[in-house]
Amino acid sequence: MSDEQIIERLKQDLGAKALELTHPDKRRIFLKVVPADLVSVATLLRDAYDMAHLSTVSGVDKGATFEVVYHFASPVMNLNLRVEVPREAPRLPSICAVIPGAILYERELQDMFGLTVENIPDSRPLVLPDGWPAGQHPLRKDWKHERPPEVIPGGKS
Amino acid sequence: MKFEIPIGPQHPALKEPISLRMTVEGEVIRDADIRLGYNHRGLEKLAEEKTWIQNIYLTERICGICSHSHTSCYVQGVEKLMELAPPRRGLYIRYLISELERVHSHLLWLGVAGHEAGFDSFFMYTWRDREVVMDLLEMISGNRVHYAMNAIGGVRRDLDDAQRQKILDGVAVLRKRTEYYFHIGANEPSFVGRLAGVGRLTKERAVALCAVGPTARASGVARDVRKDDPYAVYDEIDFELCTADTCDVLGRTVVRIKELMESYKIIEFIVRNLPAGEIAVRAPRKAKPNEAVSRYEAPRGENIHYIKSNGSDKPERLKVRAPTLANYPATVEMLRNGFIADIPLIFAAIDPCICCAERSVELIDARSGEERTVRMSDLRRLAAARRRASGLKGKAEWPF
Amino acid sequence: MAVLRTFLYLLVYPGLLFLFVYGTFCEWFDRKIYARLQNRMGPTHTGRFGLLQPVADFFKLLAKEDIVPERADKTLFSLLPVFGIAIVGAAGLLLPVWNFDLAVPGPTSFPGDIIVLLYLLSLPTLVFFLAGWASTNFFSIIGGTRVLTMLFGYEVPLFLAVLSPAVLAGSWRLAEIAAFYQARPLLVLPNLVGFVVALIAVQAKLERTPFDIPHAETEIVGGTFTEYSGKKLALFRLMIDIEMVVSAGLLATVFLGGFPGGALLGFASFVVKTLFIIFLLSLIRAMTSRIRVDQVVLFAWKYLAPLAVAQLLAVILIKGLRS
Amino acid sequence: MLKKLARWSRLKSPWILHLNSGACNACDIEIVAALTPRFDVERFGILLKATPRHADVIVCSGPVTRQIKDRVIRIYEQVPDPKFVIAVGACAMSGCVYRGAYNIMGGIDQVIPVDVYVPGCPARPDAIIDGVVKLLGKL
Repeated sequence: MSDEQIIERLKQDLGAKALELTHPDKRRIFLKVVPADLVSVATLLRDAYDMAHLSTVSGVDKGATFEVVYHFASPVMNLNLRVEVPREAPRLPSICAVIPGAILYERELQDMFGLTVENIPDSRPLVLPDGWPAGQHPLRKDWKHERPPEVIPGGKS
Repeated sequence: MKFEIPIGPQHPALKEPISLRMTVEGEVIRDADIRLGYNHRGLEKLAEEKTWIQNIYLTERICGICSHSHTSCYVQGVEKLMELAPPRRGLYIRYLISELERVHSHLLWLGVAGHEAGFDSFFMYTWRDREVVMDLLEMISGNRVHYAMNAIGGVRRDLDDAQRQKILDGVAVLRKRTEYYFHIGANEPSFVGRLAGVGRLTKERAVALCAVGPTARASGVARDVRKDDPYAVYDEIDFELCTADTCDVLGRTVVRIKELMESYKIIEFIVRNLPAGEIAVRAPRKAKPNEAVSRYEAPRGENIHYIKSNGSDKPERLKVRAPTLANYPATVEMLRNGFIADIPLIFAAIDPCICCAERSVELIDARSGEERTVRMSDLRRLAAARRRASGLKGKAEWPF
Repeated sequence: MAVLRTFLYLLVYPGLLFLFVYGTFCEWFDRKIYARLQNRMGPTHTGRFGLLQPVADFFKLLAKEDIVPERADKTLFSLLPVFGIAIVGAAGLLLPVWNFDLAVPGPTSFPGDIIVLLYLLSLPTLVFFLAGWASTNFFSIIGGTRVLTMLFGYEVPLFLAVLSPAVLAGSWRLAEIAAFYQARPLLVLPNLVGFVVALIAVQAKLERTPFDIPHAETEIVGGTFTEYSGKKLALFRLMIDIEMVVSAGLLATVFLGGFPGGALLGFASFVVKTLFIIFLLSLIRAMTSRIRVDQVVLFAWKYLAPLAVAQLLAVILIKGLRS
Repeated sequence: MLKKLARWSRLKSPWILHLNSGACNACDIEIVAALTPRFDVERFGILLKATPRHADVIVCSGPVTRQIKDRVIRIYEQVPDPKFVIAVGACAMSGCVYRGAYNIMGGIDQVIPVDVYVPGCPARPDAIIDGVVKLLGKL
């Protein structure tokens, strides 16, 4: 199944849903979708294109919107599904039903960006320490942090 | 009657801070709950404040054992961003170092598995032979662990003929020793008895939970980035994909020893036909706005970097996902219904590199119950229950 | 005068001082063999060949702060090490190497002393369990229960294996058993199977590597001794050393024909034979990996017990043929 | 005389406890490598112990992350009294590459008093052994 054949099949299967389909490099496809049909496209990819392996989920803070990229991988192709979420209503459907292994990446999104993922099986804090203030999300561009005061032992500050 | 035993942040079996809370009935584990975050260093936020060159040294220190794999994966992505074509000799040397690192990582893992199983002589032997690889790496790059060989656009040090001959001799010695370990690993009764049947992970669950690396390959899932998505040099080298279908720790041991033999073949191939020419090409300071996904087969599994640039000399976003993180859902799956004595073994089986996974963390559907985050700072003081569980008899009520 | 002699007898020669010195020497010997088998050097820089290493460990622990967990049962917690040392010290007295000639036996050689010795050797297991239980730490509780589960495994084969040569010799007195095998060295051969079974069972009793589950370092941290530190830990380590000496002495007496010759020669053969047995124990320790608790009980009842019973049958047959 | 004996015994058998507070485990591997046949610290009587109760010297590696800060203090309290701390590797000394990250407190000395610093990223096994010997010399 060469790259071009996969792209043709994708165009037929998705039709209007595929807002943007780019093929920048060998074995790399970027596909943009509306958040609503994220779950349906994920099931389609898993069943029809043998992309059961979700490598990871990357969140990017683009100022006005959050862009979430799902990196799917199959033995022949690496497809990156891109979803835009507005900053005011950062809501995202969870795909744990389709791919159970995705739970940890979605929880990291919640911690790092403050995106709320609906019906996620387990939404406890993940990477941040226990005493982390609630509203802070480190990977947002507008989040600044002050360095903890260093005390040099032995009095020489 | 169930109670939780905490295997806390500081534990001889775990070289790194991770906290496991096992819901235990007698000696059988009913449920696992992994809480990390002890090792999270906020690396991705730091990466956005450093330039491309500084980030090489940052990604190198994500993990001590697979340091070269993180830098190679990062540098590959940046070269794709900047549309650079590193010379062939530079690529060959880069992937020679990565294969040597795979050998050093697998030998280390064999020793740790032996230590977890209580077979200290095996630990001492494998680590004594690991010194041979460490000497080779030190000869080439000057440092035993963080080699700092990678630069954007190639490699920083060249190989002369004397070094190539030493590598070939070293590999010959190692091949003989590895056959000896294969003989021990396969049929030393107490060692095999300890490993067989421990930490079962069926093939469907391995695929569903997106397990990677030897953990998946030991359950029959043929997934290796060097074969699926061959980067740079690997499409020219012929090597087989080693899998086993016993789905347990013994299978992972066998897969890793077979991979050692494959790595020796690859190293000899690279050293024998090393092309002449330059080893690096100059890289510009800034990268035009672009994005790249680079994948790499680290000793523990698939390593993926997603890099996004915005035209300045600092990356806009660097997303690192290390292989251990992908194996955590599989670990909880394996821990269920195991024995307490098997916890370190199962945990060592995925060869956890918690500092890799620690840029982010994992928790799988542990039984929620009342969310009392057990403050395990004093794990040795926590006497969960006075009375010991009534053993395996009695109806074990399933937590879900 | 007799009081002074028995006092000296108890405290100095076969008593605590000698056992302390010889126990630490055996621990050094064991650690050195174990290290050499893994081709590393083992302790070398304390004393002549690292001979004083166990002594240094002992005194360092004595000089350390001694912590008792506040929820632990204070009296039991601190009494156990002393109790352990007393048991093992008493067991040490029963070995037949001190009373050289049968004619005038010393106070510690009486018919039936092999049974007392075996009983005293199985008491430390109870001490370990109580140590684990008293220190209320989760890992030591698990360690304690594992000590008991293992006890059911290796105890019966050990008794059978050790008693079968006594049956052949027809007496329950260690000195007589030793004399019997010294007179007829050929009869040692049929007991070899029993010797192997007893070796493995003693390895399990001393909780050494294939069976060191109760204080498995990687699984349950410190096992029964997680909470102990300072003086109590020093006494416990000493107790384990002395237990190793006494078990090796017992095996040497019963299986290798005791310690012939007068005071000096008898003592020399005692040292040689116990070191040979400790060498075998270190060999087992270096070659195998730790097995699970349930596997220990399985292994004991599937292999050790039948072998020990077969050994007993063989001995009874030979006894019948000879008489 | 007793003081001299106690001092000699402390010099000759320092038992170490390995504590990793967020390190990239390069230093941890080098610490464990120091036990293996080529470097073999058991020659000096050094044993790697499992519980803080049995240890004298805490060998820590890694910058202290915010989550593990109170664990480190708790474990430092558990070690019985004549105790020492060795910070192995640049991360344990100052946080190395991760200095300034939002989750990092800097070196180990921000949390517990440190006796000996062993530089290097990762510190070589022979450097670690040299650190322990210097610590004992200071005793």
